[in-house]
Amino acid sequence: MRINARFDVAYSGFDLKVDLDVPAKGVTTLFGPSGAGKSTVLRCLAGLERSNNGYMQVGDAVWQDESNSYFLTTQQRALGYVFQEPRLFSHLSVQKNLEYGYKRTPKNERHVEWDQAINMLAIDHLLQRKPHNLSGGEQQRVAIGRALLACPKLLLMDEPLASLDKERKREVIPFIRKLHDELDIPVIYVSHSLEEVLQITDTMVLMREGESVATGHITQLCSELELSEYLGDMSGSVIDTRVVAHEEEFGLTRLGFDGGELYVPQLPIEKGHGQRVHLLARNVGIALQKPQVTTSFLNILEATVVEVAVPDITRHAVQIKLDIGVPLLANISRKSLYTLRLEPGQKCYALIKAVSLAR
Amino acid sequence: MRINARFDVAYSGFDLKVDLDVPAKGVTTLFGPSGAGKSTVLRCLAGLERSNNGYMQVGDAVWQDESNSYFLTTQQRALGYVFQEPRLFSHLSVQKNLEYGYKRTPKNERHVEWDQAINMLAIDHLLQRKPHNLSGGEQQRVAIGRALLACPKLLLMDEPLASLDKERKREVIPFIRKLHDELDIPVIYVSHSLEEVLQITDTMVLMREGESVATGHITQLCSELELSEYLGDMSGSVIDTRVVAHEEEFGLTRLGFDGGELYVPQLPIEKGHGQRVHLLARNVGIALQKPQVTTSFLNILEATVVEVAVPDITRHAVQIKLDIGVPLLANISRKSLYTLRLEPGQKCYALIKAVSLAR
Amino acid sequence: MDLLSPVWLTLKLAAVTTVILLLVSTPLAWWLAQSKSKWAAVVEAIVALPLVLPPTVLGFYLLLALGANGMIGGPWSALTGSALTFTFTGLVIASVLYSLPFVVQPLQNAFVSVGKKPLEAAWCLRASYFDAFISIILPLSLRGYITAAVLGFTHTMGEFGVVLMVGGSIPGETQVLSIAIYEHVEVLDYGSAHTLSVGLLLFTFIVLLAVYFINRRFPTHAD
Amino acid sequence: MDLLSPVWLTLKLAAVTTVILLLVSTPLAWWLAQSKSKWAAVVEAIVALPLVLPPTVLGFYLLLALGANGMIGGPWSALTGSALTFTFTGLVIASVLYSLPFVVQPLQNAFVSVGKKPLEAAWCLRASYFDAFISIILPLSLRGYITAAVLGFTHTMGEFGVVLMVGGSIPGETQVLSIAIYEHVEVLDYGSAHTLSVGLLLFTFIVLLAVYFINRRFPTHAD
Amino acid sequence: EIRVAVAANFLATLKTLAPLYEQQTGDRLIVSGASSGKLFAQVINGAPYDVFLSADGGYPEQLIQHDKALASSRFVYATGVLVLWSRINQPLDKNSFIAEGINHIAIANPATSPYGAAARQTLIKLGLLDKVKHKLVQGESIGQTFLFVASGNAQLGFVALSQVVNPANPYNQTNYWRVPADYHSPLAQEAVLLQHGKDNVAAKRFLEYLKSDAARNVMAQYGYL
Ligand SMILES: Nc1ncnc2c1ncn2[C@@H]1O[C@H](COP(=O)(O)OP(=O)(O)OP(=O)(O)O)[C@@H](O)[C@H]1O
Ligand SMILES: Nc1ncnc2c1ncn2[C@@H]1O[C@H](COP(=O)(O)OP(=O)(O)OP(=O)(O)O)[C@@H](O)[C@H]1O
Ligand SMILES: [Mg+2]
Ligand SMILES: [Mg+2]
Repeated sequence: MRINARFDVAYSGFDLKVDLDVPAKGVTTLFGPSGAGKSTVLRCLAGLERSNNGYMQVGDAVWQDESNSYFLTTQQRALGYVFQEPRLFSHLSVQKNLEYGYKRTPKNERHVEWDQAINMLAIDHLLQRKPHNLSGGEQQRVAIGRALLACPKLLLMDEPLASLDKERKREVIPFIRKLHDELDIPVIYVSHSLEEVLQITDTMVLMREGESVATGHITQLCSELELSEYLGDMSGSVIDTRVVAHEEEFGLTRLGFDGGELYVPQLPIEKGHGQRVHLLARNVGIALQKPQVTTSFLNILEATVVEVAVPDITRHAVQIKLDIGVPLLANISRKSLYTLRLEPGQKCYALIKAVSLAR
Repeated sequence: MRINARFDVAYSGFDLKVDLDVPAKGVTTLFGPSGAGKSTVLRCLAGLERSNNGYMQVGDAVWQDESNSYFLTTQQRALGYVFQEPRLFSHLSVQKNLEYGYKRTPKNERHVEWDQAINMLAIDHLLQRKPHNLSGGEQQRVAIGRALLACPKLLLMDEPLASLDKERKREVIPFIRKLHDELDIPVIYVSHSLEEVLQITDTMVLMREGESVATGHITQLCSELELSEYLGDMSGSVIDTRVVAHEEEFGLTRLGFDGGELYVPQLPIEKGHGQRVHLLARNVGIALQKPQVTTSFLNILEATVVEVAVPDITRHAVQIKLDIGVPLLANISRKSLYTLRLEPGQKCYALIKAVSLAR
Repeated sequence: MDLLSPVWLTLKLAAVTTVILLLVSTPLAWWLAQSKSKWAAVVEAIVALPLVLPPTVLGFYLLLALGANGMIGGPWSALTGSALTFTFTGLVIASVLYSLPFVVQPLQNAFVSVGKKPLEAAWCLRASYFDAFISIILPLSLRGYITAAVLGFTHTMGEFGVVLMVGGSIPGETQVLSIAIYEHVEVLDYGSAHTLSVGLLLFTFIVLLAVYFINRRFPTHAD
Repeated sequence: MDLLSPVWLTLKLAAVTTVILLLVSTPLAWWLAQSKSKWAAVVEAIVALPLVLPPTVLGFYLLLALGANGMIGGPWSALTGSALTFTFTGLVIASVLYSLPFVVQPLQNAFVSVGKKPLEAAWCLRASYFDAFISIILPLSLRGYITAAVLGFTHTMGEFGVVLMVGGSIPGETQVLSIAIYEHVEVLDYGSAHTLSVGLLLFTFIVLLAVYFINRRFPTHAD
Repeated sequence: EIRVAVAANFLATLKTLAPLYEQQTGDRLIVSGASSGKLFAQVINGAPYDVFLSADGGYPEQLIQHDKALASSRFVYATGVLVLWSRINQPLDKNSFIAEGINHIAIANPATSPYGAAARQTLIKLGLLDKVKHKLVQGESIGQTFLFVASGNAQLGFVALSQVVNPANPYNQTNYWRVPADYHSPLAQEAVLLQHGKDNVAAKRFLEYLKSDAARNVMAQYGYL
């Protein structure tokens, strides 16, 4: 099951031309800088913006096919939309806002539990309030709740967590993942925050100036050399691993993945469980021999050079794509490149200084 | 020069009772969960909310003293306010929005440069647009620019960076700091994001349920044991350090601070420059003897136990406050506490697994 | 009592007219608020036009239009067999036409200032177009509706020239209060004129006061 | 030409009245929109009251009030030595009172729907209260002003009962178009009446069309 | 300069008279037409009229009592004639009211207009009032009553002869039934010099002119006695 969509919107000064092909399950994130067209894509998906030659298909169901003048209205799409601004109904209490979509959902489709949503979002004490008496974050939480309680078949979320504090995020993110895992609701998600994206996303769509420049599973996409410029210094590899063992005496945990093992500071996770890690390219170094002195590099892995990206002169660092069973990006200086004379196919060692945990 | 303020606002269901005493220079952050009353404090400081028995003084100048029915109106306060939502003037172009405050500023007070602000915020291509044609992040940037260009004497910013992408943040944050460093404009800042706060803040005010529960310099405040519950697993110590040397061969940088030195992965910072680091309590371990085996712990520092916080039964970790010249927080398990039998005054070693850079 | 018959008639006329005005104006104002068509400005201008004619003159033209050979009256009497002029129905039609701008314009402004955003949110919560309009746009336009109803109602109450012309002042049928007061003034029976006027003013004042008082207890939605 | 003299007079009356209405109504509507006082509802109701009286009757009361011994006319003539009744000034005052609700209410609604937020933002950008009102509230209330001006202007143009009563029908002084048309009808000079009516309608239509056409080119601010 | 307040029913006649008079004397007439009741209220409240040409005798009487008019100047300047008129060409007489196809009969408001009162008296006299009561529609003035008939909404109407024979009347000018004078009290229209005009020589001159043969001729053309 996939979602296919083509949209073509022209504002004065901005053209959106996207062609999406993403799985109709899990969380897909539209990632890109401000003004890239992320919100516009969501509006198109929701049927709020009608585009020339637009086409959209979810699984086998065609939702929009302008060439046949076929267009499902927003209501017929049964979706949930968390807008970038809260958009609560100002004349209704919080309770009534939350009920708005819930009441309009046939009983047998009400698969999101009222109490659970309210508790997760910590909005039970606000139910009798009017929206203009809420703080910014409170409004945003109600907006999330309202969209969830409409029990959508497709959930669109435009930076829903931007104004939420850490603790709330920690509650909401797993809930969003659960929507996918338990209820099979695909989520299209917009975010600027790579940290957030790493925690929540399966598929990532990189957007730039109205175009989707790349689409793929996040673990794969983050290791694409050509994309590193879009990710800036967050560029690096994302690897899904599993806890192999804890080495209590050293305070370390050993994570296994297709290409080997990684040591990380001890994790409060049980053996056998999954853990996604983010290896920032700038935290990965390269050596031709295995270092002999004891260094701070906890992880030294055999690697093969796959590709060397010769940067233009303005950029300081050179990016190297390695293969350690999975793809791995490394940033080295121009000087090091010159010293090491790396070439595709060459054997070397990847020195990983730090591992940041993503999910 | 300090800012003193006392406000007392009662909404139905929420009471604000704050007593602020913060330096009238640098960046002061109001930090706290959603609904804590941060925005309300900003409104009071701006004179938009009038409170019983309110009092406010900036340096020697009294701005508000309700006991004498004295109250400077918002206009008389010459401030800049970035609201939580953009609040652009919808009938004016972006250019006119930006000019609004700028034009109303006497020429000799126009200390913020037009071009510089526009470039930093990357909004030069938007000048002729109307606000409703902008994306969420673009609107927020214009709002920041508008407040800056009013060349305020006090800048209030309510989560200004929430909808900005990483790259923009990296441009804006130093600019905000510069306001303080070069122009001596105090900034009162609201944020949920500890990462952001660590990069930008000097003084931090922790807010909870309408009260300011603690105020202090961020390096000191983060090491207060009693406050760790407010910081959650971001609890830890913040230390301002200086680059002592680079150890190129190991890819390490040595940072010096009052109590010793710290190794961190090599930094692109010149010797002698400052660097703030954040030592998360959960990344700090304790040993009674200096570990003999070579471990991943790059940093092993002599320490004295200052205080042991016996947690209530629901919490998993025990927090220990150490003294390594500066205060240092460490999280250990109940089991370890039992094994180590730590007591105030005891000598031990702090094992620091990872150092996150803040600023 | 004979003094009260015009009162009831007037209230009935004003009430029926207001209800019809609101019903007719809602879709019209909505269309005017939404439409991007060039014709919308034309319709807007046409709606406001009847206002500029002196009521008697407008009444005269309506008399022609509503008469058995008129543009409206002709088809009507062909259909129903009865005329429109000098009937209550005719009065209602005339009053509706005459007070239309006072009702359409406040509604249109209210709809415009509510904007599309809440509507889009409602659509994304499974509300049909109609449902969303009823549950979101109507309550958010409450102030506009109150203004529209007040202006429409009071203007119909006080209307005189048109009503007299189209209605023919038939006691119990088309002789409304304003005509009755007018008569008292004309024949120098100022006492009765005062009594009726003061009564009318007091009654209206109390009704309006209640309306505005309640209206003010609803928070405004913009903040 | 004699046929045109009432035309100019009417345009002058409508223009002057509309300008005064807008000037008077702006602070009044602003106060009504902002005030939390209980009296606001009372004032709101009072403003709408004149509407319910038949124009002639209202005119009759205004005649009393504006007359040399009246509540308004008394002090006025003591001050200026001249009467208000049967003068252009008197007409303006009467028209202003009569059309007040048509202007106050749209403005009040506009102010309410603009809300406090843009105002607060302006205050934080060094704008004085007055400056902020002029530079932010006024343009954001543009639609309200247009509605107010259109309703006020057209209603004054078409007004007849009040104007006749307070102004008499003195050619060149207080004989406005509506009275002139009325007189043409009375003397069975239907040709002139039609000519004037159609001219009036055409002129107004063109003006309104232009106004609404331009108004539609401004984007609405709610979206 | 003479300011004349004139009852609406006499307005058309006065407009014909005015140029004749002005030519003859060089005075200028400023004519304000409205219903007598309105004009009365205006005069009471200080309207600057010199001469009042009322539609009846009651208002001048009251003005004199209020000391707003000069009793000595009061006189009947014209006597109106009530007619039953129809737009359609059909013979009219006192039985026309109950003919087929008569749905509405227009009369002026008997309370405010002397012509209305006269029409009502006529119907009483004929014993028809109860029979036709439900067909009666009332105009504010005689002018409006005329319009009801002229527009075809009322098939019959009691109007003034002056209207029917007015050269400007675009409809049938010959088809009417003249109500015998003894069916109703006379429609004597009285003129009076107002306080405002008591020193205005021209005003007195104008009142005198109204009594002249020249004036009476014009009035006769307009159907006044
Ligand atoms: N109605 C409109 N008219 C003209 N341009 C528009 C309109 N709406 C959006 N744009 C432009 O289209 C571009 C994409 O807007 P969009 O809201 O999709 O961006 P975004 O990726 O969501 O950005 P952000 O992260 O800042 O919200 C922006 O440059 C914006 O200025
Ligand atoms: N006008 C009001 N009436 C009643 N309660 C209000 C009003 N405004 C705010 N509150 C309540 O006051 C509390 C503090 O609001 P405030 O906006 O200051 O929070 P905040 O700390 O800024 O939160 P956030 O991070 O979500 O923006 C909230 O619980 C909110 O519900
Ligand atoms: Mg967006
Ligand atoms: Mg807030």
